[in-house]
Amino acid sequence: MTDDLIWDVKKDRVLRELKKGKRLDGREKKEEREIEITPNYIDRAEGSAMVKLGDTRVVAGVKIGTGTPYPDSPEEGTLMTSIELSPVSSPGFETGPPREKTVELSRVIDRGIRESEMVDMEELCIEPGEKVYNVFIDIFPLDHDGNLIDASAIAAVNALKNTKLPVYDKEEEKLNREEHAGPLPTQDTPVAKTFSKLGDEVVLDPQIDEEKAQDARLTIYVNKKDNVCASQKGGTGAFKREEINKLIEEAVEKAPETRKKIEENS
Amino acid sequence: MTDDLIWDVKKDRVLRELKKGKRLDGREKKEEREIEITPNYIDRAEGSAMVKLGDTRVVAGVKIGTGTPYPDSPEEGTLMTSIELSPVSSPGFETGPPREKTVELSRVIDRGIRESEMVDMEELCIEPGEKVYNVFIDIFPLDHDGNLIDASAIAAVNALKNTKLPVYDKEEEKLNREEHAGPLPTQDTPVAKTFSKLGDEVVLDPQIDEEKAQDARLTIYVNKKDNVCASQKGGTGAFKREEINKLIEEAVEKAPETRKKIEENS
Amino acid sequence: MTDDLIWDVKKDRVLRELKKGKRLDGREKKEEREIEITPNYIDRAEGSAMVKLGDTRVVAGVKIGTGTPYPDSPEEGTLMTSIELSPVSSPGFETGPPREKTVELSRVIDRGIRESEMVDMEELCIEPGEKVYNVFIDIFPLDHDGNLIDASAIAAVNALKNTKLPVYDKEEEKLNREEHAGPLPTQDTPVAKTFSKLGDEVVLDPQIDEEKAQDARLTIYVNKKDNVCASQKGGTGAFKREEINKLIEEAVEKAPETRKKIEENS
Amino acid sequence: MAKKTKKLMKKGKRLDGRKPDEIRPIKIKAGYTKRADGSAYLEWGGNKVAASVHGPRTCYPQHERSPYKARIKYKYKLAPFSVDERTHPAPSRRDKEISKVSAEALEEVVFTQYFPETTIDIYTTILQAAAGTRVAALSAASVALADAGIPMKDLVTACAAGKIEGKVVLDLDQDEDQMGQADLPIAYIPHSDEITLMQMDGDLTTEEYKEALDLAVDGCMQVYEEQKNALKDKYKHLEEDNTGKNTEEDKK
Amino acid sequence: MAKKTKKLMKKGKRLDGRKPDEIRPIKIKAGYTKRADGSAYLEWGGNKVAASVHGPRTCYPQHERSPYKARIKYKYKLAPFSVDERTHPAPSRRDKEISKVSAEALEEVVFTQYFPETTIDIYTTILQAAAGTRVAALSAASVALADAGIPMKDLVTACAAGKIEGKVVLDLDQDEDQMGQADLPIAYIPHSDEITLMQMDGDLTTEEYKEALDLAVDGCMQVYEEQKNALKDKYKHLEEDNTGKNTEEDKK
Amino acid sequence: MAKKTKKLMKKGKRLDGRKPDEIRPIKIKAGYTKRADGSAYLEWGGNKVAASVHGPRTCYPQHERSPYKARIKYKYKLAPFSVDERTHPAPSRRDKEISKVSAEALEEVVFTQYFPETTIDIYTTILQAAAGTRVAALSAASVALADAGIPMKDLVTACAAGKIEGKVVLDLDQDEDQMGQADLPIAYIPHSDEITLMQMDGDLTTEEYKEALDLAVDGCMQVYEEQKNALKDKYKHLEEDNTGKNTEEDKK
Repeated sequence: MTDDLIWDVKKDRVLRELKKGKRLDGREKKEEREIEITPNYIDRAEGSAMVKLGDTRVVAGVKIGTGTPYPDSPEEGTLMTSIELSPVSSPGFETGPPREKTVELSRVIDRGIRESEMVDMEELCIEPGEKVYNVFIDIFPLDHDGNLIDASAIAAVNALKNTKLPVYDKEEEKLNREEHAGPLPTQDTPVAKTFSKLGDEVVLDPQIDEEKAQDARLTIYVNKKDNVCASQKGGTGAFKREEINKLIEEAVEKAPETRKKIEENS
Repeated sequence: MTDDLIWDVKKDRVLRELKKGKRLDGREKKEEREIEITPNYIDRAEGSAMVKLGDTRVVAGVKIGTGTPYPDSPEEGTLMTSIELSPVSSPGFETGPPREKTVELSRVIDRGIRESEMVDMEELCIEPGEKVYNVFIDIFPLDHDGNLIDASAIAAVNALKNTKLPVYDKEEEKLNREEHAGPLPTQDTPVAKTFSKLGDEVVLDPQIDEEKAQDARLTIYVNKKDNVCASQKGGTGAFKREEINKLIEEAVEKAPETRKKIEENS
Repeated sequence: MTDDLIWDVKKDRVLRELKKGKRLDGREKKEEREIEITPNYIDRAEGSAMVKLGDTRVVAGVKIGTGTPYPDSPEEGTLMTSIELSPVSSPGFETGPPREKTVELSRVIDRGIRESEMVDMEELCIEPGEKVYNVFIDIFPLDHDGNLIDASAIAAVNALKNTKLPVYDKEEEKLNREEHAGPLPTQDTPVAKTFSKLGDEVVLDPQIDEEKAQDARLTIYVNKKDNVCASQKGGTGAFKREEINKLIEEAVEKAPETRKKIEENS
Repeated sequence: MAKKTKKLMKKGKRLDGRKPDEIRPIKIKAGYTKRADGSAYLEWGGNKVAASVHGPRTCYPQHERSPYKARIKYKYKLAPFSVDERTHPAPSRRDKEISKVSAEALEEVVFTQYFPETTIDIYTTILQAAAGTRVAALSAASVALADAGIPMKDLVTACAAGKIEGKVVLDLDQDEDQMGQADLPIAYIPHSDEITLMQMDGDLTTEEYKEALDLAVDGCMQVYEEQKNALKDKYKHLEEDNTGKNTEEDKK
Repeated sequence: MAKKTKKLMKKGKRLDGRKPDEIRPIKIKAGYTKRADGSAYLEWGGNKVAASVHGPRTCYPQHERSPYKARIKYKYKLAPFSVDERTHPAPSRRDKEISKVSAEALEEVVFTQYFPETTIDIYTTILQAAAGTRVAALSAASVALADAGIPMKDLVTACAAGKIEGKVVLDLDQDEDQMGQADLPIAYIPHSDEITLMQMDGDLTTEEYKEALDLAVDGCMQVYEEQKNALKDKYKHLEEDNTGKNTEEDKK
Repeated sequence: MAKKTKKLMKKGKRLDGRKPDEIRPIKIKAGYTKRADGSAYLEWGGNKVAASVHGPRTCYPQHERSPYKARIKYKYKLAPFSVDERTHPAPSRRDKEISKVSAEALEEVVFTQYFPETTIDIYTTILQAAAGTRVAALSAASVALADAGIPMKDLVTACAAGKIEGKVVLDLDQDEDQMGQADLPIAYIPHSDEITLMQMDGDLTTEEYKEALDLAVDGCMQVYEEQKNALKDKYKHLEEDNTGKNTEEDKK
């Protein structure tokens, strides 16, 4: 209750300032916060990254396992992306099984990775129909100051790019994590750009106060060909078609810089 | 609360009319509502039926899978019956894991199918001890106007009778749903008859208002030999022995007509 | 609420009497209640025991299954200890998935069995890397009058000592429970001693009123070499180092008598 | 019903020597568990069952409370070690169904209207299972309710009849249950001659069904005697205790 | 998007004969379920969907209640038999995501402020799935809301566009969905020309994206007509019924 | 304790060069997470731990509230990527046990009676695990509590001792933990010289146990210094900030 009241007050302030053309933290409407990437942050993971996007901080870790392939793709490995919205990063999150909100985030982040065909799934086949590599991408936010999607996407993609595949020991029928068979085969670097709509205003890379005040959200995932490989609208508000068309162009324009940053830090 | 009050009022009305020898919808006490069966309602299921029993409407779908047999019956397929009491069909139902009420319904419907030995489980063995067919019967009520048990039993039995077994491709180790190996082998057509006891009165095929007002419920499942193959008393009330004996006779008397209807529509 | 009030009153009484050097049931501070062991209480279990510790009553049953070994110990069987705090034994327990309290008890009882290396896990290997025996120890309290840990440990250890391993039929690939391959190979008899601290007083083998009133709890598990093989402090209070040192000595002193009792009744 | 085969009757008697209308040996103790408001322990054939009652006590969650009466809640459970293959700790579909029909079987006799806003919680656990566990649990639960001092019109008593080798018999044992042709467990109120639980699996003609139902009621009456004896025994102990204590007062 | 290959277009037409900007046959019935406050049944291509609305009704659990408005809750579910491999009864991650974005897609048009402290519960089930299930369910749900008499600014209507063989087309069918290069489902408010749901998978240039979005809006307008017809049909029946019943009164 | 073998000590030193009574390098930062009321980040040997505190805040569910004091809730969790085999996201039995004893280890020092009806929620996550995670998490949690301004009698500090190759040593590392003969983690209140958490696995004589306990307390005192430094560091920053801002005022 009290919490709701505080947010209403903040929301008013966010909107008042935006109307004057300002964001609370002084950024331009389409200006993003600074990105810091620390690759290989977790030694025990096969790949990992710590990403700071302003004060938002996220760790992504990649673990490799093995299992049987899905019946309809017997020659491909599998990939699963999960985010855990732990109360470590925000007082508003709760422990327990993943809710709709968490599932949506996981699936949006996953979608860009999957649809850009970033990971060459056929290279993850050990024995057709019998044994393939499983790639688990787990994202753990440490501080939620807004725009978990873009920060998580950077972390996940960077972690995949520094992932080393452990050797599968066919004799022992298990992974030998002491040795690797080379890097995880990747062939793209998808980048997510998320916009918040508040009243008639749209901002890029929303800070938490903006995110809480937003009417709607739009995420555009861009692949290395400058094409859109995934998108997702969220929130109870609506977008005009012209708005969407414009935001796609902006996302496509902004993505390459972030892609470069991810690739330089891999 | 309000809901409870409304039901109390309805219950009074149901009982008042029954005392006068009438049911709210004008039926005789042992008169059933009309049955309409639409077999093969769901193309993507291996077997299916839509059943209307008055305004109660139920869909049953049969899916075939494969798996390892149970250790104590290595040469038999498996069969599982589930009903989902979705809020689609009634404001009183809730989403979530199945509660006692849902489980009871599933198991009562299952019991008649199983105990009549309607499906020849040994014919469902693909390779003894290794691979058998799994038969999943799923029942989904679309409108709950009373007596889900009988309507569901008709739908489930009809769906089984029009089920086609997909070919198991031993090379690929999976089902080929484009081709079938023939119909599911069935050898009986069990029929459930459910009675509601309200005060001293007993009615067949209760409408929802009667069901809500009932003290106790009795279901008698009859096989093609005119024998009882399953029964279940429900509700907090009690039955006299004479009542039970009479209801068994009535169920056995009424079953053949329903059986004929099921068989004609298969 | 009412319940809490009653416990507060009882707690005062327990402490008042303890200050005078008395326990409510007349025992000395370090005096244990009488132990009664009925081995082989459950015919259908591979091993079992009913244990009474004063009015606390516990049944432990051992079931044997088979499965694949853990990848990191391909030549060892597995062992799992679970306690179910069923409302059968106390009005304060609830049904549902195990909570922290239940999990702690299970793990404490398990730890002494595991760390004493009581069961020779390598003898439970049927085929290295492929098939091993699984030992399930399930503990079911029937009456909770305090100190479930010690009573459960006695029951679990006694049940293990009278467990018979069923023959694994390699042809049929399943257990033949009609024949046994001999007793479960055991090589120790660990004993748990649990102390309650109330104010500045410490008592051994707390009765339920003492347990409810306690500030902290200390369990010391002693193996046949008179060494400590596991310990666990519980409760929100604290222990002084000198207290702990003294309680360890007392546990080591008291354990052999209980061990003898367990062994005599196996 | 299942397929194994083995001769189950010889010269009109069953493998364990029982006559067709005889129940297995039964032993009931009322007041077994100190920490319960009421309790019972029952051994019947190879079955071992513990039942505890807590309440009437405040009903949680709140939305389940009734302003008119006590709720009857009943949990039936197989202990993990009670059968050949260890059971999973979570309640099975079978457990849930039995719990529901057993709760319903008891409600008719309890004066629930005396305890609005409360719940009467009944927990039964099968420590060892040997066919007929649901009727064993229910018979124990009924004694536990009486032991808790819950006002009831009568005890509910429960027993099963079945069919083996074409013949209707009482109280199937493990082998008979596995190889038999029908099983008909019921719960019964002797006082009013009413059935409050009835399930059936197998294949029975109308006549066989009636015969089995009558036989099951006969079985219930045999169990009923044991239930009453268990309660008398407990009462006797209490009486003796009282007698001992109150000698002086009694003389007045 | 996936890998199977098969020629999907011939001479500018699709395998089922449709033109690129044509939707599959669609049939909607309002007021399908007696026990719901509002309901609809929809068949669209091979999809079969049932949608029911209960409410506005008191919102539980209490902490989800808003003093300012009704909550919109939406459940999307695949029936176990709706697809090739039987689905597990618990909601999948996909079900949960679709439920969330669908609830959000409807909120914009509902006058939720009229019903504080309540919830409007929308349940949709896919009885048979054939690509485009989420837009089918949402289109049915919108009709069910109107059928329930919930005041709304407009119907929400939904349709998907996609890309097959390098060409942007409307309303992918099962084969096109499996072998296509992109899928872009949207929900749309005709009245205000606004998008309330938009997801996208695949690979689209900026220009293709815009083209697909426009095409999807065209598809929505086709669905919108069917939604309105369904509601008119129901209203017509009611009118006829009334006419029948009220003949005498009408004459006065 | 487990079976792998490898020489763990050479010439009185351990493989990583530590002496028997030395802890691994430790680094603590207070106030790591902006969105928490209190927080800490800790690296200790190969362990990386984040701890956040929210509260005191209203306690839910309501039936857990105490009119006398704040509840202390503690969650210990291994991040899925913190160990070799990815962990399942649901809390394991081990997680639950550690959470329980850790909550109990902290309660003694917190003035919970100042905050009736509330909960103080402590969340700790092991981002990277390298033996001794529970004492690392607890040491971080204690700093996070202080950082949240929760009034406490003292910091709780935690460390483990163990036995390798027959010798009692402090703070086992990963290899020592896997090949050692005993592990004895404790939590300790320096101010009152009291133990609030103690668990033990392995095989220790009475004398070894006492020795290990004393050594673990020594380790705790080393950790305690780092905990206090972390808090001083944060305070220093604040002070500097204040000095900067308040120059004018300070001159008055």
